[in-house]
Parts: sequence; C-alpha cells; structure tokens
Amino acid sequence: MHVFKYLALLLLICLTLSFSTALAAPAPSAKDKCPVCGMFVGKYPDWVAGVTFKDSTALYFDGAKDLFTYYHNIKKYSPLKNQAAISAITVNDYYSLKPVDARQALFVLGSDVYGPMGKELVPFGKEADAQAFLRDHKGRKVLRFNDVTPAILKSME
Amino acid sequence: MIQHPAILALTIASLMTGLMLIYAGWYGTWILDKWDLHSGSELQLNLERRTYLISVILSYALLFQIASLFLYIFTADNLHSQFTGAMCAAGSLGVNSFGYPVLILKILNCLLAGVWLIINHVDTRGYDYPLIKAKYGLLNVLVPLVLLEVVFQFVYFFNLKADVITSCCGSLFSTDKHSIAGEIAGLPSGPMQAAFFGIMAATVVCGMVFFLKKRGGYLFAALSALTFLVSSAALVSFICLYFYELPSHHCPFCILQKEYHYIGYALYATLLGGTVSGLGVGVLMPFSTCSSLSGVIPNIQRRLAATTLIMYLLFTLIVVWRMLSTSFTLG
Amino acid sequence: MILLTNVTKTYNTGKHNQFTAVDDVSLTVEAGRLTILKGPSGSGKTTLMALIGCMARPSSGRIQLHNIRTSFFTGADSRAPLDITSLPERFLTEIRRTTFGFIFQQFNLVKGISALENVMLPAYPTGESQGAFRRRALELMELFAVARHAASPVEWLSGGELQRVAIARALINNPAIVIADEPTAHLDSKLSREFMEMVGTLKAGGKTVLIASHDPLVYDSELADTVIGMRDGRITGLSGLS
Amino acid sequence: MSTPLNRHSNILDFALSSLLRRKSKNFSLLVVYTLIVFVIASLIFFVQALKREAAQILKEAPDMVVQRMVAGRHDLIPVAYGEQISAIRGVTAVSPRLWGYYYDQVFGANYTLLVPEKNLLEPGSIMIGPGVARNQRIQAGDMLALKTSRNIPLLLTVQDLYPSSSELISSDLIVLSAEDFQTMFNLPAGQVTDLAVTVANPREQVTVAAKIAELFPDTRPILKSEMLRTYDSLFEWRGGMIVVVLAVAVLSFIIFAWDKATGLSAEERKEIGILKSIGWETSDVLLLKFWEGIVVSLTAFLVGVVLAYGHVFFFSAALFEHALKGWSVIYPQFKLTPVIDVYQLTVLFFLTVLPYTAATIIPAWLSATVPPDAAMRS
Repeated sequence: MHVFKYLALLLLICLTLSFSTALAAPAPSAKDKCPVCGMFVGKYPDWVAGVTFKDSTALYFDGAKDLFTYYHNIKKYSPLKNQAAISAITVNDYYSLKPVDARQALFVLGSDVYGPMGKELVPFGKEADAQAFLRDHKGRKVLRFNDVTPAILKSME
Repeated sequence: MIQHPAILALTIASLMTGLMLIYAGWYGTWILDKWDLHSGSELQLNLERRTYLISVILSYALLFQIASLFLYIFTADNLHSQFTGAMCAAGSLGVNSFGYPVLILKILNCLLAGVWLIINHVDTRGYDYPLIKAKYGLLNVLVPLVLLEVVFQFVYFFNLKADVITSCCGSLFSTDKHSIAGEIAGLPSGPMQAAFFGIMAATVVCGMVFFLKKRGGYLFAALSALTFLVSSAALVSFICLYFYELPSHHCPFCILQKEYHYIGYALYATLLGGTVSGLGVGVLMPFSTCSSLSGVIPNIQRRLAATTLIMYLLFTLIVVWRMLSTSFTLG
Repeated sequence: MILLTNVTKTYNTGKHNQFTAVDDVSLTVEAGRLTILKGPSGSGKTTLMALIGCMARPSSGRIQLHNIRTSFFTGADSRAPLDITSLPERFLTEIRRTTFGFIFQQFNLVKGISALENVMLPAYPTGESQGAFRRRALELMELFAVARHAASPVEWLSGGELQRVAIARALINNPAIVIADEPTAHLDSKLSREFMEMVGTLKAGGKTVLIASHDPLVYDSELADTVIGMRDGRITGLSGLS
Repeated sequence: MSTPLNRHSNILDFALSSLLRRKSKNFSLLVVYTLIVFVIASLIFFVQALKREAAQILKEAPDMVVQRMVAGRHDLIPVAYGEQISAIRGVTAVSPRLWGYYYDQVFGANYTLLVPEKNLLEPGSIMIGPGVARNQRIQAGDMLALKTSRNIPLLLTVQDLYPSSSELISSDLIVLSAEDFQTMFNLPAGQVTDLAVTVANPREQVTVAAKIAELFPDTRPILKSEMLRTYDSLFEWRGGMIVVVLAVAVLSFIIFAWDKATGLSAEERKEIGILKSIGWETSDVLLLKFWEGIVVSLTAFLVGVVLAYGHVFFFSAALFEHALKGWSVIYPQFKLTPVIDVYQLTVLFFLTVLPYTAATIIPAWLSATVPPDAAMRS
C-alpha cells in the first residue's frame, strides 16, 4: 500500500501543478521521422534536434549524432537541399531540455549517458554546464559545433 | 530473462511443437525402416495408422509455426523499448547473437513444413502411397531444424537482458555498413527495381504458361524461389523506402509497426505463401510420372501455381500501390 | 463380381494367442445374385465378410473386385479387376463407402440422434451436399415404411423398425453390393420373413447381396443363389447355382 | 456436387450434434476451460491496465522527492535545504510540501491530509476524495470536524470532491490550506514534510540524487524512476508468483483435457466404431474431432475473454483485489479504463488454445484409428 500512498501524494501535487507546465518549444509532431535513422522523433522528445530551412520547412533528428550525420551528408538524405539553405539548427540543452542554437552549443563526447540511438553527443548551451557534465559523467571531450567531424561520428558507431 | 507473457507463450508453443515433432520423427524413421505396403501384417497396419497421426501433428505444427513466426516478430518489435538503441524488431533481435538465427530458422521451417504438407497431401491421394520415402526423408530434415529452433529460441530469450545497448536498424541496414544487411541495403535502387519487376513478371508469365499448358514446372518453382530472394532484397533495397518515405531507411522490420499500419505482415504473409506453393509445384514435378498420381498431381500443381500467382500479384499490388500513391520519389 | 484366391487372415501374429480366422479361402461372389455364408458362430463368416467388405486386409491371398469405379484408380482401365489386397485403409474406405452397404447383427445405429440422421450418416464424409442426401434418405425411409419415424431418436423404435432403418442406411450411398451379418439374429420369424422379402426387392433391383447367417429361414430361402458352408475358417461345402 | 467444403460442413454439423448429445461431459470440460481462460485473461488485462494507470499517474508526478531521515524515520525537513538543492545543475525547481496522516477514531479510518503547492484553498475549506465522502457520508457544502494535535475540534467546509476517475490515488485524501495544516499539526517554523524537486532531464535524476545525498547526508531522495521500478517490480513479483500458479493451472488443465479426451466412454468408442464401419475414414473421424476441439476452444476462449473483460473493467477485478493491491479501510472503488489489445489476445490464445489443442491430438488419433471391422466383431 505504500507505493499507492506515495503515488497519491505525488499526483495531488501534480493536479495543482499541471496548470503551469505548458512550456512551448518548436516540437516535432508524432509523424515526424528522423531522416537518418527513420525513428519517430516524437517518442524521444528530450533528444530532439532540428534543422530549419530558409523555405521554413523543418527536419527533426533523434539526437545530435544523427543531426551531424545529416549535416555532413545532406546530399544523401535531402538531394534538393544543401548547408547554405539552412536557416537555423537547434539542439536541446541536456540540463534544461530547452532548444539552443547548435552552432553556439557545446557537445560532450564519450560520456556514460546514452541516447535512443546509443552513444550520443550531449549538447549544452553553456560552457560551465558542459564541463560539469564532463566531470559528472566521465565524458572524454567537450567539442564545439565545427569540431564534430565525420571521423568523430564514425568513432561513435 | 525478461518476464513477458508473450515470451512464455512462445516458449510453451515451441516446446510443444518440439515434442510433437520428436514424436513424429521417431515414428517417421520407424516407417522409413519397416514400411511394406504389400504386407497385411499388424505391424504394417499399425504403421499406416501412425501416418495419420504424423500428418495431423505436422498440420498443427505448421499452424503453430506460422503463428509463432509472426508472434515472434511482433514480440521482438514490442520489446524494442526495453533496449537502448533499438527502435524496432531489428534492434531486439540483435541483442544477442541468437535473435536472427531463430528468425531465419523459423522462416525456413515454415517453408519446409509447408512443402511437407503439400507432399503429404499428394501422397495420400495415391493408392500405393508412392511418396512415403521422400516424405519421411524430408521429415528427418525438418525435425532437427525445428529442434534447433526450439533450443536457439530458448537461448535467445534466456539471454535477453533489459538495458543492453544494441544497434538500431538505421545502422544495421545502413548502406555504408560492410555487412550482408548493409550490402543488400546498398544495392542500387534502379537496377533493383528492374530486377524485382522483371523477376515478378517472369514468374507470373511462367506461372500462366504452366497453368494453361502444364509445362515448365521446374522453371516456375525455381523462379518462385528466386522471386522470394529478390523480393526480400528488394524490400530492403527500395520497397521499404516508399513506405517510410525516407531515402536512407532500409529496415525491413519497421514496416511491421503500427505507424505503418502493420503493412509488413501483409507483405511477408503473401511472400511466404506464394513461395511455399511455388516450391510445392517444383517438389511435385519428379513424381508426376508416378502412375497412381498421374491423375492427381497436375490438378494440385495447377492449384498451387494459381495460389503462387495470386499471392505474388497481391504482394506486387501492395508495392505498386504504395509507390504510386506516395509523393515520395527515389533519387 | 468378387474373386477371392487363397485368402488367409491371422490375428495376433507371433503371439501366444495367435489364431487364424480365415484359412486359405478361395471363392467367387457373382454379381446380381444372393450369396449366403452358412456356418456356426466362430466359423470365420464375419471375418470373411469384413475382408470382402474392405474393412480389413488379408494376411495373405488376393481379393479382386470387378466393375468398380474409384476416384483414385484413374490411370488404369476401369474395367480391369481391382486388387484391393494391399490398398491402404484410406482407399479401402472409399471403395467400402461407394460400393458396399452394410447391415449389422446389432443394427449398429447411433443412439441419441434421429433415425433420419442415422440413415444419412454414411454420406456425411462423401462431400455431397446435405440437401441431396437428405432427400435420398427420406425416399429410402419411405420405401421401407419408416418415414414417419424420421425425426424420432432410434431408442424409440421397435426391432423391426430398427432393421428397416439399418437397411435404408446401407443403401444411402447407392452401393452395388449389400453385405448383411446375421441380420435375423434379433428378429422373430415374422420379421425375419419380412427381411427376406426386402432382400428379394434388393436383388430384383440388381444389387449383389451377401449374407452370413446360421438361420435356416435365411439359408433355406428360395431366393438364395449360392450357399457356402463354413467351419473353422475353411469352406466346407458349396451348393446352388455357381 | 461433391466438394471438400461440403465434407467440412457436413462433419462440422455432426460434430455440433455430438457435442450437444454429450452435454454433461462436454459442459464440465467447457466450464473448466472457460475458467482457465477467464483467470489468465483477467490477470493479463488487470496487470496491463494497472501498469497503464500507474504510468499515467506517474507521468505527471514530481521527478524527485527529498525527505529528511532521523534515526531511520521520516522527519520534517528545513525549507532552507531547498535553496542549496536548487543550485545543483539540472534542478529546475524545488518546492516544499506539507502532508500527513490523520486517524479518525470515530470511523476507524486513516486519511491523508495534504496541502497543495499553490494555495488553492481558503483557510477553513477543504477538498476531499470520494472515499472520505463515502466514509463520512458528507458531500460538497457539508462540514467536517477534525481534531487538532491540541485536541481542539477544527471545523472545515467541504468545497469540492475529487472525481471518482482518480479514485485509485485520491480516495482517502483531504486537501486543506497551509494555515489549517499548521493549526492541525503545529509544525515548528521553517520546516515542511518534504521537498519536491523538479529535474528537467530524467537522465540526470540519479546524478542529482547522488549530489543531494552527498550535500545532506541526513536526507533520502526518492526518484520517480525508482518508484516506477518499485511499482513495476511489485506487479512483476506478484505477476511472477501468479505465473507459477498459472503454469500449474494450465498444466493440470492439459492433464484434465488429455484425460477427458482419452477417457472415451464405451458409448463413444462404439459410436466411432460404427462410423468407421459404415464408411467413415480415419481422417474423417480426425476431422470430426478437430471440429469438436475448435468449437470447444473457441467457445471457451470467447466466453472466458468476455467474462474477464467484464470482470476487470466493469467489476474492477473484484476477485483479485486483495491479492494484488493491498488492503485499506477506505478501499478505492476505482474503474480501470477498458482497452482491448490484439497482441494480448494473441498471447492469451497461445497460452490457452495451443496447449489444449496439442493435448487432444494423440487421444483424438487413438479414437480415430479403431479398426473398421471392430464394430462387426463386437
């Protein structure tokens, strides 16, 4: 019965809390699929990364790794697009889960935190957060957007 | 081991099938050894009675086998959320090295059991049971394979551990991977489409000729088998892409999911059904000269050929419908 | 015509209770005639009839049927004699179903179902549509004057009525040969005479009839064309036309 | 026209009439079979529905609750702890919570008193769960008297009732204002029952919990994921025990089915002998047995599933509640949301129909291979 008691308490807090939880971020719909791996992105909202094009179409990925895989080989996945057509790239900050500009973000490589696709580049908006995460989660390296090369992606397979 | 009712159900089903087949196989070898139709001895009468039992067991075993093949795939798909990195059955099957062998064995056993039942059906129409040796010879091949499947499936389930990191179908069926799956995924879609529609057309034409003129049975059977292989490769290489509307997702398992309206089950069922009856035509060819079966085999072969044609045409129809109805285009 | 050559049937071969029920019997049953097997109980009549009626296979010897049509014997000339000696049960059953009609000593009717259903039973596995053989069954019951009992369970019927239902059942698949095993054993003299009259009707209708009996009312009947005497599994005498 | 389809329909006809003819024997088999299907189906439906319900509840629960422990017992926690906790990376918010238990001597029931995080209620008014309302026979607008820790009665007005849809968790609840809570229990200043911590990324919860435990060694962080696991394993464990019971049940059922099928009565044996003698072939009898089996299986399966569905979703699994959910005076009379899952039905089919079918094959064959001349020689 203890479990139920806790649940009871937890829920009631929420009954009152749930009015304030609507924090809108550009979210993928249930039908959006990661163009790299085909996974339905909506199932793993925490890891979502997005690319918005100048024609205001958008693509979503289930992690920074697939985003970079795409970014380095746009020809393969969207033959009609290229890097120049991109207007914005966003990733979710690991701690806040809020979208940040990927080109300004930092990525921790080799940590013990796995994404839906296994090894992942964990994104952060702030340098200090990235460093703290690196310590907490046995990360290997903090990378900037341009440091993530196809060779690094290869090493993560 | 993950506790899941479906795993329990599959294990029970496979154990039952295994036990039933051991029993059937045991009497099968006995029949191979002692069969003498001209004798009216009690042993012979006893053996003849056993053949009924073995037919019944094999019919049920095939039903169980087909059901368990699909339940197995469905369960693997259902369990993917338990493993990091998996997004469909492909990932769950890759959790340990037994997942895929079990799947291949299940498909193979379904095909073999189907062919066995076709031979059995024909054999019981000939008053001198002319196929008895062939039939029980094949049974001796089938039984060890089913037992192997039972063991492998048990080992696979037993070693399933949650939170294992496995690879997703996206990387498994990636065109950059140097594996069989990767190679198949990497087959160029243009030539593959040509090959798929070519072989389908050839099989259909050959099937029509066989149906109308009763010629080219071996060729038709060989083409049906080839169609199975080519279609499987085509599924990975380009057909899936139309269902996913993604130019690089080659996974043959994701189409089994709810998001794709379980269309994969229809595709695989028609493909398997067509192949079994197509193979049946070929297997019966050497026996069509048998005097006691000369009136029986041609009719059954025609019916089998018609089944194959219908199944394969349905398969092609689903594929073509999807290719035409989606706005997605390749390349 | 049915031809038996040196037919032997041994039970429990190799065991201590081995016994030979039919021992080296050769005989001919003419088409369209009434043949009667006469002999005390245990003389092998029933076993011989089971062998002829494709219910069992002989241990040795040959049994041939002439003028038989089967679905499986399509390749060969259908007028050639058919050797049933080594046919598997599956095919023997088909011949039995299409060629023979059986009347048993105890009538062997299934309790709990109606007389009509009992008459229809042999036709169920033939794949004929139920409507067709239901009509035929009713006609046969009409012919043997038991139509008014069609819907009654067989437990309600008298001995004579049971006999008639059993005959109707034997005829449902329109067999060429009717086999009856001690058909009068449970009937009084009046009913036995009635039975023989019905046999006369069958014979007149062109059926071959084979009866095993030790009832003088049967084997002394003037309808009998051939009477074969049996004892201890062997033929002891032959009388009548042949 | 002679067709295989006619043969099937004729034999199916006879199978039905045979089944009806032996009502008593087949009825007992059908009852046992249906019962087995019913129990297994109820169990699968129930556990799945509870898991779904639990997941639904936990979806909106706080990510973590921090409690202070004194001498191994849950104690009040200083609000000041919250400030340091909210400085930890990954923590989005920390909110203090007030709650406790109240034993009503008159009605002999235990209530949970809770202060909502935002002050939704004026002092003097409360909201209650349906269990409390039933127990005290009060409604919205009525008054409820509680005894404070100083033994003074406190009169409170029921402002509203929680809907019975949330009964599983809100049944014994009284929600009141912070002021009334203070009057009731007279807590020391700056102390609350526990702290609810929000961690945006669920993957970070464990790390945050470790940091909290390091920062305040006298606290115990309880994770949502941990709770989910406890919850799951609770059902897994109980489910596992029931699987053993079920395995035994299925096994004994197989033996029962086997026994029923092999223990052919003399009557039935004679009947099959008659059928064989008048021209039924072994495979015809096997087909007859097959159709009998199908009719029995499908009837039992359908009836069992429908009964189980009603039992779980309309009668709240009345037969299991004590075994699976624990016990309380104000027992929640909750309703589970009805869901039909084809996958579960397939699994159920595998667990019940397949063993039965397999168990009847050999007995069916044994009865079908009576020699055709047996009826003649009897």
